[in-house]
Amino acid sequence: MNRAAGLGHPAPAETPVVMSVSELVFRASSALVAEFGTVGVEGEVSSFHHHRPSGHMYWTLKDRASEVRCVMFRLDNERLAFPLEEGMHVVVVARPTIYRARGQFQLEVTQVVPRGLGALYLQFEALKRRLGEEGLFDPARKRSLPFWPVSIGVVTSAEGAALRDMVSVVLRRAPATRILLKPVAVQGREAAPEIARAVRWFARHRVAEVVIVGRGGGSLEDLWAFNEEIVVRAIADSPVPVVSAVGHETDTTLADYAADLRAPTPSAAGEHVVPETREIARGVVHQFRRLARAVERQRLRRLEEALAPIRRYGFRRVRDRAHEARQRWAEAAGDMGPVVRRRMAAERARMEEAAAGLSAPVAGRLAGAERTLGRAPELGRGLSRRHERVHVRARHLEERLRAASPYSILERGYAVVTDVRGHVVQRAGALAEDDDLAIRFARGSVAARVTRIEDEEER
Amino acid sequence: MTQIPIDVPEGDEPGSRVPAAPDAAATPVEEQLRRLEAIVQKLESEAVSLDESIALFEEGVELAVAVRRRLEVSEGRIKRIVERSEGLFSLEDFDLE
Amino acid sequence: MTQIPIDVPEGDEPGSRVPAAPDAAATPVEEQLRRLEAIVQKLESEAVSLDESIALFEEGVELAVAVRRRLEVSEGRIKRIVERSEGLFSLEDFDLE
Amino acid sequence: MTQIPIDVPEGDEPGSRVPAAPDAAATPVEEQLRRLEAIVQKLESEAVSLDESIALFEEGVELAVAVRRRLEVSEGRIKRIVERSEGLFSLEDFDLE
Amino acid sequence: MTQIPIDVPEGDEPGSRVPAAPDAAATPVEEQLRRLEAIVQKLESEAVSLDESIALFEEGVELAVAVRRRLEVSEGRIKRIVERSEGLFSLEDFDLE
Amino acid sequence: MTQIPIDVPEGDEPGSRVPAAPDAAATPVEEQLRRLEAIVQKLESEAVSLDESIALFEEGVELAVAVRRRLEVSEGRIKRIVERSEGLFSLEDFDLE
Amino acid sequence: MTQIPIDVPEGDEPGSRVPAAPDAAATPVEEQLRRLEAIVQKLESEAVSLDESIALFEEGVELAVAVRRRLEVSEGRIKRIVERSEGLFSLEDFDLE
Repeated sequence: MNRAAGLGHPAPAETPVVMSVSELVFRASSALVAEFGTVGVEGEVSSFHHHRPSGHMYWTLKDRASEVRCVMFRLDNERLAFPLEEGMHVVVVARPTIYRARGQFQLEVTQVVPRGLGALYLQFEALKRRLGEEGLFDPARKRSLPFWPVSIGVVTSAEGAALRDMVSVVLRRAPATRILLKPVAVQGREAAPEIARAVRWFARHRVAEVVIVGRGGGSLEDLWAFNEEIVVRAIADSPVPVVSAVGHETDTTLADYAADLRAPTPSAAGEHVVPETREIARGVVHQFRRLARAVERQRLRRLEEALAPIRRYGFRRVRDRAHEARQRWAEAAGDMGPVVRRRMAAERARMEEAAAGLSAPVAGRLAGAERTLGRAPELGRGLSRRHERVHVRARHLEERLRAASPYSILERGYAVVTDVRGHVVQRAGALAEDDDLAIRFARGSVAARVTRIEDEEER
Repeated sequence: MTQIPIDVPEGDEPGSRVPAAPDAAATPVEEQLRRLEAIVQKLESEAVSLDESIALFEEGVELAVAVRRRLEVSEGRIKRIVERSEGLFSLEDFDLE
Repeated sequence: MTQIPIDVPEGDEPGSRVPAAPDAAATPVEEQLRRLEAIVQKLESEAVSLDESIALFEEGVELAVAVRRRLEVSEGRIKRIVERSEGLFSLEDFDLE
Repeated sequence: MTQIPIDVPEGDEPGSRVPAAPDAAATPVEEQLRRLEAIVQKLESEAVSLDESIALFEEGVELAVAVRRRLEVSEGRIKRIVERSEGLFSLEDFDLE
Repeated sequence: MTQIPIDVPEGDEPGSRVPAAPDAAATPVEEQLRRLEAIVQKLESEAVSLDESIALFEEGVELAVAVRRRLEVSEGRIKRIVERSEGLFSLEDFDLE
Repeated sequence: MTQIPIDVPEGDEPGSRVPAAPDAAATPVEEQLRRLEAIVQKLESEAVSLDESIALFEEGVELAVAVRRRLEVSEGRIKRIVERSEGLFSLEDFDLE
Repeated sequence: MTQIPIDVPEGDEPGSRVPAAPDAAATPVEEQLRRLEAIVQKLESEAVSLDESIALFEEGVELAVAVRRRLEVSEGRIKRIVERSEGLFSLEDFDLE
């Protein structure tokens, strides 16, 4: 209510800027970052809560007078070197910001250091930044580790468990590996120079293909030698690849940044440095068998390739071709004979048939002619009959003529008197004296002359 | 000799008179025989005067003689033909010889 | 031999005249035979005079003789042909021998 | 041998006469056989005279003899071919031997 | 041996005659077989004279004999190859043996 | 053994002939196999005469035999190498260590 | 031993060849193993000639033998470096207690 009433009053001195809530929160937050950047803040941890689903951590940092909300995101809190607990006195490295959703002031924590180590930590951060800017931690500088080194250099304490762990892992994985140990102090005042010297020694003598530098876990002070510039530089300068294996997984030293590989523990270093040779051995055996199998398969494939065509029809076809040729030959050769034979027989038959037809017509004609000629005697028959008939008739007529002869009466003594003209004289009066007469008797006749006329008509 | 027209008795045809004897040589024997027969028949009938019958008879005799002569000639011819027939016929076939 | 419709001239009368025989040598035997046969028939008919029949006979005999002679020649020819036929034919085929 | 032109019976065209037989050796047997058959057909027709038929017969016989002789020659050739055939054919296959 | 040009039955083109048989050894068997078959077909057609057919027969027999000889050589070769094939093929596969 | 040029069936280019088989020993097996394949394809095509196919058959068999012999030699070589090395590569050696 | 360039089967880049194996003793094991793997893969692929496959096999076996030799424990021990004067040093056996 009051704020609403207040707003209603005109501003006496200057006109307030009206902005949205988000704009205000944003601008306030920006102002905070500009004012403070990253700061260390000391206080006591209370209301600690590790939010599991997100992995972020939330707590309140307080002293006698004030308190402030803290958030540490998962990516940062994973690197915490120790577990945070209720009531712990710590220095947090953080950026003061405002949580936009609530407009709440808070610290975004990137690192937490126990209260007493705050100075060391800041020194660590400063050196890290300087060397980092110098490029010592460039990924490009990092050398790759040999796949399967024959010799491994080890820079660590001769007494610690770290060496034992490392050696046992290495020899278990690669029994044929030679481990060259350069024992050094790993804490105390002498530690850093010794470590640096040992690293350089390996760099100079090249008796190992890779060097492991490390020790077991401990407090930040215990591990401090590995944060010393001299050690970091020795590692960074080594032409022989260096593997760092310092403390536990959560302990990060500058040596780790400079090394070509950071192993979380000495045992892990042993695992990284040599391969599991048993597997290689198995692999080689396997490869050998594959080789033998493959070469045999190739050989068999060739054999199959050589035999497959042989089994194909093409080769059998030679036989079929030969058979076909044989068959064609047999058919053609076989057909020839009967054809010629038939042909000859046909011609012969034709000739014989024609020849047989030749004689009959001629014989028939000849016989016909003979037959007709055979009728020739009939010529005589007709003639002789006619001749006979004429002859007989003539005789007969002669007979009859003779019988009818007027002279037959003369046989009885009569005579026929004819005048000179041959006329039968039937009347004496038809004659004159001295007329010549002919008197015909039955046999013979005489010539006579009229001497006297006795006219009977007058009688 | 005068030709006396003779009625041929057998002839059915009304005009079948015995034809006047042509030239003997040219007349077939058969015609001569026919005339002869006509003459004989005429002679055999009563209706002929002696004078006629004598004339007919004379003619008949002449004819008969001519026929006989011609038959002789014919036979001679046949004989010659038969002799030339190279054995095809013999004279017996014709009651000749 | 079957009847050959030969030279019976176009005239319908059966007694038509036998055509005069042509030159024998040039005439086929068949024609001579036909004439011969016609002569035979003519001779047997009544309508021929004796003289004619003698003439026919004479001609028939001449024809028969000629034909016979020609048939003999033909047979001789056939004989020679058959003999030269290298066994292809025999004289029996022709009732010759 | 005299050549008588023969009408080939089947041929309807006036020009289809059997050609006069040329030199026998050069003539294919088939042609000789055709002529032979034409002769036979001609012989079997009525229109041939005896003399012609004898002439045809003579020619036919000569042709038949020639054809037979050529067939024998052919058989001889076949025989020799068969004998050289290395067993491919036997003379029995050809009714020879 | 005389060569008679033969029309290959299938070929319609006028130029598709069987070429005169060249040097036998150089000719593929197939060609000889084709010629042989062409000869047989020609022989089976009517259009060949007897003399031609005997000439064809002679050529055909010569070809058949030659082809048989070559087929025997070929079969012998196949046999030897099979025998030398070290078990790749057996004579039974080839109906040889 | 005569070499017959073979057209590789798949190859369309005129130059894709199977090269004549060079000295067998110097030729890679693969080339011999290719030739073998070409031979079988050629054998399966229509365009090969009997003689050619026999020559191809002979060559193919010789090739197959030669390839098999070479593979046998290779087998011996591989066996010897394997036997020589086997002792080094028994797994037990490693598992025991 | 002849070196055959091998195409690593998976590699698509033209440059991804297995580098020719240098003197075996001097070659890093890693490279030998890589080459061995490449050889095996090549050998297991089809694209190798028989001669190549045998050469690859021999090389592979040699490589495997070389790798195998490295597995043999000669002096698998821990040595402690003891520095002497002037950069000299000695190795002393070091026993882990």
